[in-house]
Amino acid sequence: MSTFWDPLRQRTPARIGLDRAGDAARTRHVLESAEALALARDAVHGSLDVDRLGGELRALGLGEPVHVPSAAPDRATYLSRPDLGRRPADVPELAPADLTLVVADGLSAEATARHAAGVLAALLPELPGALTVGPPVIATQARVALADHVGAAQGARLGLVVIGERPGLSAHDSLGAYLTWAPAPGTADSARNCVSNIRRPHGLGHADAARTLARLIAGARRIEATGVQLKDTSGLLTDE
Amino acid sequence: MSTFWDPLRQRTPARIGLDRAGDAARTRHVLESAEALALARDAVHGSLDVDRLGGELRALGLGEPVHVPSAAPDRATYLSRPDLGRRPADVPELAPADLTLVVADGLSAEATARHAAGVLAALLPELPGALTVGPPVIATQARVALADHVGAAQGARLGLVVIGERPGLSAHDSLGAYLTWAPAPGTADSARNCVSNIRRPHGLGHADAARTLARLIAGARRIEATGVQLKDTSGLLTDE
Amino acid sequence: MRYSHTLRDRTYTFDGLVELLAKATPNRSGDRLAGCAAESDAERVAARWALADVPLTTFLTDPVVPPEDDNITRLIWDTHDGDAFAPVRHHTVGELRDWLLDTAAGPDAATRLSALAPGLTPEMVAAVSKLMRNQDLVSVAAATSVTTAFRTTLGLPGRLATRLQPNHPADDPAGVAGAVLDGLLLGAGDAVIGVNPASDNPRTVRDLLHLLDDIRTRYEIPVQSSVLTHVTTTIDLIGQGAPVDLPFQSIAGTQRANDGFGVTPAMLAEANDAARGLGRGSVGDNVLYFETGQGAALSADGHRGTGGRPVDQQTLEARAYGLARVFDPLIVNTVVGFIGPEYLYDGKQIVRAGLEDHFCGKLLGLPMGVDVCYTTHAEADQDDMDTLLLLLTAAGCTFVITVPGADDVMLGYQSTSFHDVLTTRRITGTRPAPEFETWLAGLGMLDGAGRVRAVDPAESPLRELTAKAGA
Amino acid sequence: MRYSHTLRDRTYTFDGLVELLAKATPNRSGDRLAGCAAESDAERVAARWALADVPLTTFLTDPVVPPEDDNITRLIWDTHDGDAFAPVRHHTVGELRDWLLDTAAGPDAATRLSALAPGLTPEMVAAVSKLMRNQDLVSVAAATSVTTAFRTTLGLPGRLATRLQPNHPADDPAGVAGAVLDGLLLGAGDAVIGVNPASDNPRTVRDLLHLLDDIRTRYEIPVQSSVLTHVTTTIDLIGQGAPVDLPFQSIAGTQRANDGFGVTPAMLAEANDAARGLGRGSVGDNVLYFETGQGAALSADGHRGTGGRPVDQQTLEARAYGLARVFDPLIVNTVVGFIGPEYLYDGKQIVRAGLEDHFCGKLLGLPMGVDVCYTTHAEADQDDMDTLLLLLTAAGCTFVITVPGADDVMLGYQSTSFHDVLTTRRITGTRPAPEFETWLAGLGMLDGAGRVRAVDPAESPLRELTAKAGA
Ligand code: B12
Ligand code: B12
Repeated sequence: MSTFWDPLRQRTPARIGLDRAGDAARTRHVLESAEALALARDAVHGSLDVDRLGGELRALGLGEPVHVPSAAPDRATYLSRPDLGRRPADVPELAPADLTLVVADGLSAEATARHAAGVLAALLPELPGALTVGPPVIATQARVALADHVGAAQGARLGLVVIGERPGLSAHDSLGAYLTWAPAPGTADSARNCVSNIRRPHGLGHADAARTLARLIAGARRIEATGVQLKDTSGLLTDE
Repeated sequence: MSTFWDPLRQRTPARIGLDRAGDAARTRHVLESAEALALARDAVHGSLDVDRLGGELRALGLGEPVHVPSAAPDRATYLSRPDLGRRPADVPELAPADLTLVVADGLSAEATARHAAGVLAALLPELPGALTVGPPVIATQARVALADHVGAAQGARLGLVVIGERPGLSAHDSLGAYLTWAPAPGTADSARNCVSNIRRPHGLGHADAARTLARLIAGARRIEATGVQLKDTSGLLTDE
Repeated sequence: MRYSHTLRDRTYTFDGLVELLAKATPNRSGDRLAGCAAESDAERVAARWALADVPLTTFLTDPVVPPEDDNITRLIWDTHDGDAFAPVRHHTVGELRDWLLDTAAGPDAATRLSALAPGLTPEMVAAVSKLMRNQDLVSVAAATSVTTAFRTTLGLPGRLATRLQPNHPADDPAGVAGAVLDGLLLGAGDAVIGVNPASDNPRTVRDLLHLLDDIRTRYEIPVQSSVLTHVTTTIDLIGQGAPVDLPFQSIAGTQRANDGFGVTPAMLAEANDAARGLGRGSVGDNVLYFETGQGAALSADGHRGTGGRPVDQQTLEARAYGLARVFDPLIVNTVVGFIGPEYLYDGKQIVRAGLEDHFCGKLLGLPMGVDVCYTTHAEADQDDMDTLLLLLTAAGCTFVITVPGADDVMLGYQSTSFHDVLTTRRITGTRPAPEFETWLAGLGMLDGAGRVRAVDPAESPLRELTAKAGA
Repeated sequence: MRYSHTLRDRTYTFDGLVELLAKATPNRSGDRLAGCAAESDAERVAARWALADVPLTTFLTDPVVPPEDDNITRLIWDTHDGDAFAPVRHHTVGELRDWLLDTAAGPDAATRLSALAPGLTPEMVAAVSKLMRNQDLVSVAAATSVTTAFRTTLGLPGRLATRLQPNHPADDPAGVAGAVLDGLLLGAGDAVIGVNPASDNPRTVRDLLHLLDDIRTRYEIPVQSSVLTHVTTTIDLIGQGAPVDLPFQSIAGTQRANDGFGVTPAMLAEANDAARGLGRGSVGDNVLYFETGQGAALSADGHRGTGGRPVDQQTLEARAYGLARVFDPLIVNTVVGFIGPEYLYDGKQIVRAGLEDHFCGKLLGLPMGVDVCYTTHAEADQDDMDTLLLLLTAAGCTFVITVPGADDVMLGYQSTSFHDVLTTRRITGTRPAPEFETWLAGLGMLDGAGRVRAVDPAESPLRELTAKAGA
């Protein structure tokens, strides 16, 4: 019976075709889920190896990575006080740049460790030469909006954050990317764009994610905005 | 309609005759219960004024009261670790006595503060002159079984603990009394007797409690035991 | 026997069934106190994987508490019915869960589950419950049916009965009678009218027995009464001709814990015989009433098993049911949140334990009720009780405890109120025990839809109920 | 206006309705984060006493969020129906609770509660919910009936519908179709088959709309579909002729929070008109689908009210329903535990909030569903979801979200599974929407008792469902 589902399971990580025990799922599946939950909770509480990631980001050739901890001193505070995760403990001094790059742990340091450098490496060649890019900022205990402070400090026209999405039962290492025109503290989420579920094997690959981001960046520069507007007006976003 | 219940409410503190809203109790009653819960929780967490109680116990003329803290360092530990509340942090050095008296906070320091001295004052005159009584021991963060250690140290034939019972919604100050023959660490509860719900107005008064305890003490000395056995064999326990 | 399971890169090992069962248990303060709880979610999951693979026959050879030290283990083993066990004999614990859920969803579920009961031991049932989600516990319990009877018939599908608990801090007869009246006017008491006496003075107990029996006979109420004193006192009082319907006793899951309560299986048998001998039942002759509760064994220092290891409190609780069922009681209830936060810390733990206890008891063939309750020192409130009461009703719980305003003024804890049960019965469409329902209807206390009407007590046929008690 | 109440010797004062409402709310992490939670149980009780005495008319004159800054307050006030309000006009908040419980237990409850709905404002409903226990919230919601229809009829008594949520992290059509097949085989999808697209690329969204519409028409399934992209994208796609059944939008309880979501009432009206204009419904023409959730306003920094004070998240949530009901949506659901522990810390808070949201929505006249869910960073697990699912079913919840194995592989959270709903339907005796049930029966998917049979998918008439999607 399970062979019916095998080809479909190649196409989705979803828990389809679970065997039934009466109306419920069989013991094996219940234990698999309980196991996945225990491991996903570990992923939430894991911390980012800043030195190691720094090494990978240094190789991008954008200058020495800068570590910016958020105002949340530890993981427990981070989880209960998103407001603290949204601002840096200290706003760093950074040379001006057109594009601010923030690499943040978010809710899954594992995601950031696995995918951040790869996505950025794929993205940089797709960017127009005229765009100056600041040194990568590594933000820890961070939320998306922390990048608004960094971008404002850099006087950037665009802010890009790549950040660990919250881990689910099946994906502990999913990365999200958020793009903000004229980043400044207080920016609403409706004024950003998002590319999500960057991971392997079932999510968006690094190259695909980079291409989408490059198109969004091009569109944002054209209309000088991100957010609902960018998608609304841009035929560019329809795939080639 | 409520006048029907008024005479009965003189006879019981139970929440009888609550008005209905559909099948449920009316808002007023729901709020009364929520309020009582908030106050009862305060009573659990309240602490005993040892000095004040010491003054009252000194007046019993049994010698200088001795304060024995349990092995539970604070209230939170006390609530989660009954094993620690069952033994003293240090076993006190005490002169030998036939009857060990322990006054313990238990789950309601309020009960102990209000009723302990009164019950003991009423009890002492009822005791046979031959029975030597040790100085009152004030035990804090204490459970019933802590007195077994004190009694054993004193070489006592009988241990009597009065202790705050857990507070309910309507009674925050109910005292229990537990009597143990030949107290020693490890005594089972089946080898004790209990007189409970000592409080006013609806519970057992100090004098009644004292009389019951005096009868139990007399019975225990006769059969040289307390517990299930004492009640089983003793016609004495039937009220006069 | 060592058990082990590897999760990611780490191998967890468990030294014997006792440790394995404890580590597979949902997080619980009492098991932490006993020092047998899993140390992490990962360890707990590993234990569950390993437990799922344990053959059920292991429980027939590998004692959780050694039989040589423990009369309950001996009782469990002696009364195990090998024929009833046959349908699941070759299964593991994990497969038993699947079998139960399959059976619950299939035809003749109640019959098949009842037939299995004598073939299951408490340890098997405890083990499988540890692999079950709240939903599974409700689902299988709802499909199980256990019926007993004395003056009312309990456990019928679609019914939710209540114990009316009219406690008084000084056993004042008028006070007790007042609470009985309140409860009857709100449709409570069909499982039992049961008073905990504040005092253990036998005369007080006898007076309370007469008080309740007078009320019952005066108004011809099809109910049974119980005064929850120590069973030895009740046995004596039966000897003295007191009107005893249901002897009561608190019991626990090990011989040592029961010693701490001053009770032996022989005493229970004696009480059972004595009360049956009175022939006071009208529609049945189940006569005993037991209470149990997770944590009671540990609190009596009677919680150790094979190798001197602490046994988890849920397994010990199921063993108390193994003792109870030998006596075909009329009713059994766990006092789930009664003892305190050192055994069940908060609303979540109380809800889970309540569902486990109900499931285990019912699956073992007991007429299982629950005292849906908490103490003021636990992290719980009436919302948690509402939740548990509704869940248990969905699970087909035989009865729950009810006290005026949910506030027991003598025992110092909060249970459910008469009103709570009226509300729950309405939401779930459940009804009181049939004999009692007929009596309520006869007194004009039910409306067209069979629900308890709000009445002016001064106009009720019961209005004089408290008069004889001196109020 | 200052409110105050004295408990024992201490007087607590509350500076205005906003503070009073917040302090009267059950303990909740999001209100602590916002800085408006009560500081102790005693303060909370004092606030409840004071709130119980507030006349309902106060809510018509004393804004929680000032109308001059907020289009939702204006909408709420403009659409308030004074005639419908008449039965409770002279009541306080405390009396409203009693009125609701009286009415719920009386004759014609559903009719009387429906008639009241337009007379209640979200703030009144939020206020009364703060005085209600879990049981009260279930009891009144269960007596309330709200019916809507498109291709299925939703909200009928004794029914529990589901959203089938076949999300995929890369919007792979075969992956989505696989999950749709799994859900249909397990009897899910009668409220909506609704995909959250991982991407917001309009072409991806259009492709998904076609995928779902093809499946629906091919198998003549009486269901509606939705692709949960931003409403502006859906409006554009309707313009381009895409097969849109239900435009979707997340909404919140203040203008500022909705600005943060990039949405205005005008956009919602436009989407409503556009989708109704398509006339795609067969048994009804309710077309919008909204999601809401406690915490969304605070997370968008749109949670302040009169005097710049933080408004508690539950009151703001009820205000989102005030916005929703203006558009007669087909379905609305709170995503109760979806956002995270900073708003609802643990299972207890999620359960309570789920019951509040369901009650408030239904009482305001909405076809209310719930995403019974939690995230891995919250202190909750599947047991809590089992509990909430059963409670909501008892409360007559319109629909819940279902995903394969309760695991949303794109949104990163746990909801309920298709199996969970089968189990809950069995326990509670509830059934799917009638049109969908007929379709299931027609395909031989139901057994004699009307329950979804376990079938070999390879033998099912739906076995080719995924073929066109490329699997
Ligand atoms: C909690 C409790 C229990 C728990 C005890 C476990 C625990 N960890 O607390 C459980 C559920 C196991 C229990 C069982 C019984 N209890 Co009890 N219990 C209580 C209760 C509600 C609160 C006690 C309290 O607050 N103590 C204060 C704290 C600080 O002390 P502690 O050291 O933490 O707790 C110890 C004592 O409470 C003691 N204890 C508890 N019950 C009893 C009963 C007797 C007779 C004795 C001697 C000791 C005893 O055991 C605890 C652990 O060592 C009281 C009612 C009340 N209002 O006090 C009834 C109460 C004390 N119990 C009572 C009875 C009758 C029993 C049983 C004999 C019932 C039965 N028929 O089997 C059994 C067996 C007790 C035993 N011999 O071991 C009666 C005693 C009547 C009397 N005057 O003799 C009381 C007053 C309630 C009642 N009226 O029914 N009980
Ligand atoms: C949590 C969440 C939300 C929460 C955000 C509140 C919060 N405090 O976290 C709520 C429920 C309010 C929400 C709402 C919406 N969300 Co959302 N959300 C997510 C989710 C599940 C997790 C995000 C995460 O882990 N972030 C990482 C943490 C560390 O960052 P954070 O700083 O704590 O959280 C911020 C971001 O998550 C951001 N955010 C959340 N959603 C969205 C959506 C967009 C378009 C943008 C730009 C930002 C954004 O808001 C948070 C607070 O500032 C993702 C799915 C995923 N796998 O990532 C979808 C996701 C990001 N959301 C999505 C959408 C479409 C929306 C809505 C636009 C839906 C709608 N039609 O109205 C709304 C409106 C969002 C807005 N403009 O404000 C899409 C984005 C698709 C895309 N590629 O553009 C995602 C990928 C899910 C999906 N595929 O449907 N969302």
